[in-house]
Amino acid sequence: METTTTDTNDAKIIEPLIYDLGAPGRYVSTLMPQCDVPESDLPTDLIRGDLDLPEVSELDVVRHFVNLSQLNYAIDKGFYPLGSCTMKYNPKIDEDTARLPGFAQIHPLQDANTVQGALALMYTVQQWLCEIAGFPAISLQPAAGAQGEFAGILVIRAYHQDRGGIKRTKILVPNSAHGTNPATSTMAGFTVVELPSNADGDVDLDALRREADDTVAGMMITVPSTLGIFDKNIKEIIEIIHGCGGLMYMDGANMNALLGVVKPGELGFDVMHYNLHKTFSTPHGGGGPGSGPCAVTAELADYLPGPIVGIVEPAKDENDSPLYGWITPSRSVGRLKAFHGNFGMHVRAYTYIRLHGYEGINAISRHAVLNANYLRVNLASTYKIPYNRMCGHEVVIEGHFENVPDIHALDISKRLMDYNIHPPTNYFPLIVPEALLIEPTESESKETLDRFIDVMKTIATEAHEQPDLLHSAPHITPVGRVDEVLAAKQLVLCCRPIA
Amino acid sequence: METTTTDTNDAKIIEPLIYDLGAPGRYVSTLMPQCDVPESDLPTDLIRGDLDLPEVSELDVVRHFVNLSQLNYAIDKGFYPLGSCTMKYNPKIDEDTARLPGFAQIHPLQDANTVQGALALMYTVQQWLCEIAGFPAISLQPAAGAQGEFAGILVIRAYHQDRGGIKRTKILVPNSAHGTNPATSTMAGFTVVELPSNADGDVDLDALRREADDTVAGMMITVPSTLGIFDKNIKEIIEIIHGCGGLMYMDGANMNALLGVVKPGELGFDVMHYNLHKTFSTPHGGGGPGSGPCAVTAELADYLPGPIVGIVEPAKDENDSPLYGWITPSRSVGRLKAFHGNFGMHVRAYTYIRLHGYEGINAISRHAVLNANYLRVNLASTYKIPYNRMCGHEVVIEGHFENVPDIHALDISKRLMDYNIHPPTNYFPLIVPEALLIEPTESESKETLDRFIDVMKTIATEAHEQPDLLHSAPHITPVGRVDEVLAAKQLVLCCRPIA
Amino acid sequence: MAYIPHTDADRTAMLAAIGVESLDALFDAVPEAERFPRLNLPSKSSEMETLWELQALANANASAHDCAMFLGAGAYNHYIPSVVNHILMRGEFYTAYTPYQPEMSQGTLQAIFEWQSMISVLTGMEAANASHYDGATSLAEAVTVAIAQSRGKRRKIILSPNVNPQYRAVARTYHQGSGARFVGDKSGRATLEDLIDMLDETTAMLVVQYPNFLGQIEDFTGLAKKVHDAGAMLCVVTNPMMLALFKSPGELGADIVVGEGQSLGIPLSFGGPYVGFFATKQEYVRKTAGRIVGETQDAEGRRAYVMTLRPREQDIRREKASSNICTNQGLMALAACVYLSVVGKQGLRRVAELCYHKAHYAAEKMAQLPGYSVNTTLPFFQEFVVTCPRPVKDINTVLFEDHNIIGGYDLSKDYPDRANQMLVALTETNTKAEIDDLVYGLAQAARG
Amino acid sequence: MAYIPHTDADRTAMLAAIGVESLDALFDAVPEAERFPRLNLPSKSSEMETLWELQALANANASAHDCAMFLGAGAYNHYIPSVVNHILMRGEFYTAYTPYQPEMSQGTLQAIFEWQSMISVLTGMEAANASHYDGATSLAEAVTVAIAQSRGKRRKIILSPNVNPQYRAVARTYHQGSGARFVGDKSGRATLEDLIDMLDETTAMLVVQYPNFLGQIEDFTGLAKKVHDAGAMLCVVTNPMMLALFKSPGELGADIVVGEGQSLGIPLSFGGPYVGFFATKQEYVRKTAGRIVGETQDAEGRRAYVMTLRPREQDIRREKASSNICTNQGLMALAACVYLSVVGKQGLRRVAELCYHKAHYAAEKMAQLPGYSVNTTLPFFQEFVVTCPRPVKDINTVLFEDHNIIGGYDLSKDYPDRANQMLVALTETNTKAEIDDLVYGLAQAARG
Ligand SMILES: Cc1ncc(COP(=O)(O)O)c(C=O)c1O
Ligand SMILES: Cc1ncc(COP(=O)(O)O)c(C=O)c1O
Repeated sequence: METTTTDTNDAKIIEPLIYDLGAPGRYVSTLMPQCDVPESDLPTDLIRGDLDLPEVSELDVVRHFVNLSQLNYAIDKGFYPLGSCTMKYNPKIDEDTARLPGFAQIHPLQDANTVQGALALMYTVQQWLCEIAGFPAISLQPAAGAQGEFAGILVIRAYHQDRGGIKRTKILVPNSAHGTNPATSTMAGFTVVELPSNADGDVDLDALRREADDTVAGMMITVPSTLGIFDKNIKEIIEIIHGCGGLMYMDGANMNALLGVVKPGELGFDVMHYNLHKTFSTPHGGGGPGSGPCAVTAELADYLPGPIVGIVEPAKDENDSPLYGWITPSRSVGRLKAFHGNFGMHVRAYTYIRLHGYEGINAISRHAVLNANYLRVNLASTYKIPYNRMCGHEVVIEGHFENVPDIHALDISKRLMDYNIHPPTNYFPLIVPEALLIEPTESESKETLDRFIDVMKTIATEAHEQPDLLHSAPHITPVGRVDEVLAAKQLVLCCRPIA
Repeated sequence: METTTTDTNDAKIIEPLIYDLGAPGRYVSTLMPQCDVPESDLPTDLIRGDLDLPEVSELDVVRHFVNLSQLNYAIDKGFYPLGSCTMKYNPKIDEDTARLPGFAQIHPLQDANTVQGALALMYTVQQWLCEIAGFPAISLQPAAGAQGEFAGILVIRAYHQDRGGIKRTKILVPNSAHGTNPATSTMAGFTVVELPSNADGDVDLDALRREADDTVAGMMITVPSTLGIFDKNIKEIIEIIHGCGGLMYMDGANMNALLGVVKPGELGFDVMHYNLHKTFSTPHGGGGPGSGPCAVTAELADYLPGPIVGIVEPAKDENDSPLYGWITPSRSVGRLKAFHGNFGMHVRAYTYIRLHGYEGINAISRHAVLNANYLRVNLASTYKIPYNRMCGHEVVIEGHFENVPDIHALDISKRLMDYNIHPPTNYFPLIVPEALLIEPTESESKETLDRFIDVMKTIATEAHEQPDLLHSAPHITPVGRVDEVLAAKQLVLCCRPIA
Repeated sequence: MAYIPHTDADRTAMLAAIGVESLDALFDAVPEAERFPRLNLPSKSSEMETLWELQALANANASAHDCAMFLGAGAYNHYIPSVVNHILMRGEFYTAYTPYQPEMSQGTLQAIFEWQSMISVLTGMEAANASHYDGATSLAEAVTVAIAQSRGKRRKIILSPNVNPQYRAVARTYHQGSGARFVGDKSGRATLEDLIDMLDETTAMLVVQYPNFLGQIEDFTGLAKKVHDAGAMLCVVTNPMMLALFKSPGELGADIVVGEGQSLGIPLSFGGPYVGFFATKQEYVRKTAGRIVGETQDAEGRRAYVMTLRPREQDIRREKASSNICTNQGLMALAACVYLSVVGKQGLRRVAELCYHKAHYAAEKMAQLPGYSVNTTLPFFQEFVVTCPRPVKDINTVLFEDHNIIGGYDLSKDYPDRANQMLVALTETNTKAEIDDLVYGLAQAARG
Repeated sequence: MAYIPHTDADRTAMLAAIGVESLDALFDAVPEAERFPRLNLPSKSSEMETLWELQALANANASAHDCAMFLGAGAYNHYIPSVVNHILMRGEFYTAYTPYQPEMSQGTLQAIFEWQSMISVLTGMEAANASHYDGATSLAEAVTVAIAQSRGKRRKIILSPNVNPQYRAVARTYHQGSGARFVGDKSGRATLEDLIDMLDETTAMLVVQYPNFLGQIEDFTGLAKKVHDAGAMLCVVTNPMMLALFKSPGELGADIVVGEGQSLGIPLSFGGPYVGFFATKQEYVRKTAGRIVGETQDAEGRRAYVMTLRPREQDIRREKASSNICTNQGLMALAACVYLSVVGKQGLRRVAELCYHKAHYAAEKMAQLPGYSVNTTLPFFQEFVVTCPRPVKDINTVLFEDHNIIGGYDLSKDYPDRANQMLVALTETNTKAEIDDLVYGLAQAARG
């Protein structure tokens, strides 16, 4: 139901700010327990004056956030083919298991013997993720993909430092890479060398060979690439980097194309991160929380961020359980966040993998790739597909038309909203003009894909026949196109005066 | 977000039927556990052929029902002043307590000693509801208000039968009464005699006296009445009925005006039902479940429907708890439903009363009545208020204007939707022309009421200046005015062919 | 206070607008002597402390969460897929009311329409209503329809003794003032033939249960014809879970099919809220009680849903209405609708098969126990009767105290001549290990 | 299979459209030798059985659900109002992603804007960002800003030893390649005066914690001026719950305020997901990392929200970005926003007061225990240090095993010279009875 009213006073405001609701002096008394101990004096000179927080009823709060929620689009509402983000179905049972009191109400600093269930769960998740990627060691600590990358690059750095590799200052990154790859490398103190892609979208091997010298610490590459394709020369690339003494980092954000298809560790990668909030369906939460476990070869295991979960006392026999505990790898790059990672996401990943089993895990990528290729072959007649070959779990198309030069990918994206479909990723990868990166995921049905194809074709027709429909889109969303320039110019980041 | 698309194919369908989603052969494998026992042969001649149920994915289901939900208006979305229904805030904590595994996963036929917690809760709810209404006995069995009425009227019937009152065949019901009152009386085998109201909206005492003879089994009356007013002569009415040997039934659907204000039992009523889904905020659920406990005087206690919860072994001392068990009143009218009532609603009512305590319970009706009178005085200049005197928790106005005869209450109601407000109850009570029965409840704030007043005034202006705006309303809802006549004519009640 | 949002300033301004001095002054019309009584209730409690108190009460119960559950007899411990509750928790559904205003209620209306359709499919009937309070009151409403159908000329209702005893009791409660006469179930031992023999020109309806209260699938072949030949209606009380696997009552010729929908995604919850379903032939629809949703269009030709045949209902027909039902069990119908959607065609059949297999495994094991015997003369679905060497009450005490098992239903409570007979129920939630534990526990309990 | 909706017919049609024979044929580009490895994982499990398995794992933990909890040290067991979780369970929030498309994300965007506003208010700073992973990484990001603010000329970071040891560790991890130099916390005993003495022209920032890791409220009067006089920035790590009651870091002159938002309605959840907040003066905003939401308008002049200052971020700035953060902790920021809304101005202050009173009651009782001493030289909020007669580990074992209490944090883990020192945390969830039990348990444990 549309929430806009025809009330002229409210017309410019879709939903008031929570601060503009309520009334001075209002409070929810049920949230104020009595004090059952004698009250102590407060140190008056240290006490603050005003506390400018909302003064609302519980009903005000519920209505406000329910109404806000309805301004959102979400996987639970419809198709969300946001490339590189793996917007698959988030099983509801995951939300239940993560909220079990025995998980939600345990403190991260409890003695290990009081949290054996949680440790067993994390240990198992470590094992499963190692198995799936073909690595012997992993740390669940990183809070998101970018932090997983950072962990991995720090591991590479520490490895070289231990071997006196102070002059290994370069990380090679293909120009199709996600922005986190170069940013991570810089954060870790490396110099980024961007590698061009060839006409097929694969890494330009000549360029790679030119850069592959003893200043190379490693290379970060995404498989399948952010163009959605499997680099045909992946083994050669790995060999070249290993040949010059560098280590190979795989950005595992696209693991949804590889489950049961290939184990990166077996391909020769040294380090890799997962995005549990993508591949293993822990929900994206409107922008997190995520989880970015970092897996490495045996040689690198001692550098992992810690602590990680290990067995401190093996099981005595079949009916016994081992004793789990915290282990900090001997040459750890250090801790990346307080405590042990986003445990709630580990519970969800455990649930998800357990539900699927090897049968289901083996089916995921096969169907994700099936869906992407189905879109590819069906869109190829209408849209330019820069790398029109068998793709992975996503496909990149160009969102423009030769004969209507003022239609851009952004216009197509905004017009998709009018059909109640979330736009693909826009303008990424950077090397494709007017890129629209489309990732359907395995949880979408053929009917949904068929409708998307129809809509994309309709929009192409509209682009030619009624281009203004696209320029003025979206029309049915709670707000129309928003002014990003104004936002940056006025820079209103807070709705309250700060004394 | 509006879900209508500009997709012409879909334009006539807001959301497909679940049967029109999915594909033949689709199923959710996670919902099919393995069989861990040897399988037995099925008796093939008894086995059915086709089972025409949806074949959808879990994602199909989630999107379907999330999208359906967004077609609804609800208390959680905005103001819902549906008279006689007490659409107050439903505390979220109630939903949590009712779902505690120790409540949600107990079987109604378990031995009493295995469910002492549940019995203690029901016993306490019985006690509290008795205390609030001033009655010594109650049965929690009735599933809704109407069933509570039926229980009460059966009790009255049984009472008279035990006293040889076979000629007491009449139940008196004021013409302002809710439809359930006369329907209940008929169901129990009584003849309904409708009593007129006087110019003040109170029961016409002369008419009452005329009917009050030894054929009267009892009288059903709502306090405050469905006109939202306290009958000034309530004690006299009770006396008249008692005087002719009849019993007084109070329809307690409007108890939200009486909590801590007056105990019906102390006024002289003999029987009363509660609507827990109104007064005690167990949610209305899109049309139930409800709960309609029936309370009676000591004289009538033995007739209550059962079983009810009693103490079968008192506590030995302060630190001991009593042993609770089921007790069927000795001359019970019988059981009204399987098991013991809508226990989930009892848990919510317990939670609600516990949170409020006597302080909060005392405040509820005072503020509900404050809100209704605030609306009354502010609407009186714009709308005709047939009984413009101090009202209870609701106020009835007339939804028409002398000088624009073709504007009806229904038009005003539909136009309210355009302002994102749920209409009041329409055309009830029947004795008020173009009735709009407005019940704000205590959980609405002054800001919300002020906006409602403004909107109602704006609509009155619109009715005069742009009456078509009202006739064509609503404009912003998922569907426009629906054709009720067509529905009854074509009578499509099922979307599948039944063999 | 709690959920009352008024500030002091709000109250002052509002009282001034009304023209009274205090909140209490709003109640001058209430008799003074009884006005403002003292309420002997506990003092208010914070949400945190209230939750603790409720948790303590919940923990004082033994539940299917921590015991093996073999109790059925009208309520069954099935697994509820997570998605059901997630949908039910949407405020747009549970904080709405009866869809009186269709433009603002299409979500509720369409869901009810879908539920009606699924119930029609399961029962094999042309139409179903939005819901009744539970299976028992659905039966009571069926009796009303049957009498009305004969224009009140037929008032005899033949009840099989194998219909759920509580349902029979409720039908009697409902009809103590209606002139209905219930026969057939007095001795508790009438056979189907006995019941058929009772058919006469005063009979409005004959009621059987499928599977019957003892879990058995009686042979109803030819029954409908005999009932119809006598000018009466056939009502079948049924368990919708069984209908995933077994022939529908529609195929058996039923005129009205009623039952309890709790098996379909609704928690045990100590007996409620559940949902009664009511399905019938299209020709009887106008005689039935309760909300019914029909398909229609809006002003612009868009498909829409609306409550239809409203003039049957109490709010319009008042003392001439055949039933007083108003609020029903809407949210529980939604739960069942979501359950049936997500479990779906194949899943529901699978769940039913599991119930069948587990019950047959359990029956076989118990039949081998010394001192116990199992009655398998008739086919059964998920429940069966086992005759024990001692009173069921005593057996159940041993099962609970020593084995953490909630045993079956003690049939002697309803059928005095069924001493020592336990009605055991199995669902897909009972693991083989649990069943083996039960068998072991029964063996132990036999000794006394 | 599980959540893959493809029927056989779908698969066949789709493969045909693509022009391949089988699913496996889609992967010809993958090196053959490594293609299609065996996965040594368990077989699939139904939702029901999976839930049981997870319940068993959860039940194998001792939690605040069934024990009295006195552990804090950076994560606190506060009561979470029911409404917080109900809002979080809305699929529209948790199954959306980063609001790249503002027209379809106004819900998320406005909620983040509101959260930013509340954090600004609590900290007394002009601007806050959408979130960081946790309090520790927020500090690490603050270090980056401080160095950038000096254009890399200042790289010395003075860390108070009383800053959470894990936060200090994380800052070091983050900056092992950035050239930052951390000083001040080596001995573990540096006073505020010692830290001030370390200020020099290479100092980018001085970091203190408020309340400090030991629960104390150090006197920061005049500190900001000294730091600023040295040309450095002052960063205050803080606990937002304390800020409901005590002066804001903004009032104390802080340039950057960071901390952990877990206290604000986020479950303990074994350490995550939590939410780091980052607040600063408007002048530094363009130097900060992470998403920031700003107010703007749509084409028709309607108020709208959008992620702003995007060119700072990694997806646009790539190797020149100051941070690689992409996904943050959005949903947890929403949780905190709902929490702060519903608890509100008066409620948050009340919760903070309760923490204060309970902590002071507990401290007073423990101070009276023979063998125990409590350090109350400085004011404290909800945590304090108690010196025990025996190692904390041993005391905690007794508390857990004999009294069902999860005791305080063993400070010797981080501060070798703090043997036998326990950091005890109190919240509004600790009843007087629990505190009295703890005191009794400590008395028992003293004996050894
Ligand atoms: C290819 C790629 N790498 C890395 C990331 C970073 O992951 P996160 O957002 O979890 O930090 C993303 C996600 O946006 C990605 O798509
Ligand atoms: C005055 C009155 N009496 C009785 C009822 C019937 O209650 P229920 O709908 O719970 O059966 C209602 C509710 O609609 C009512 O408003």
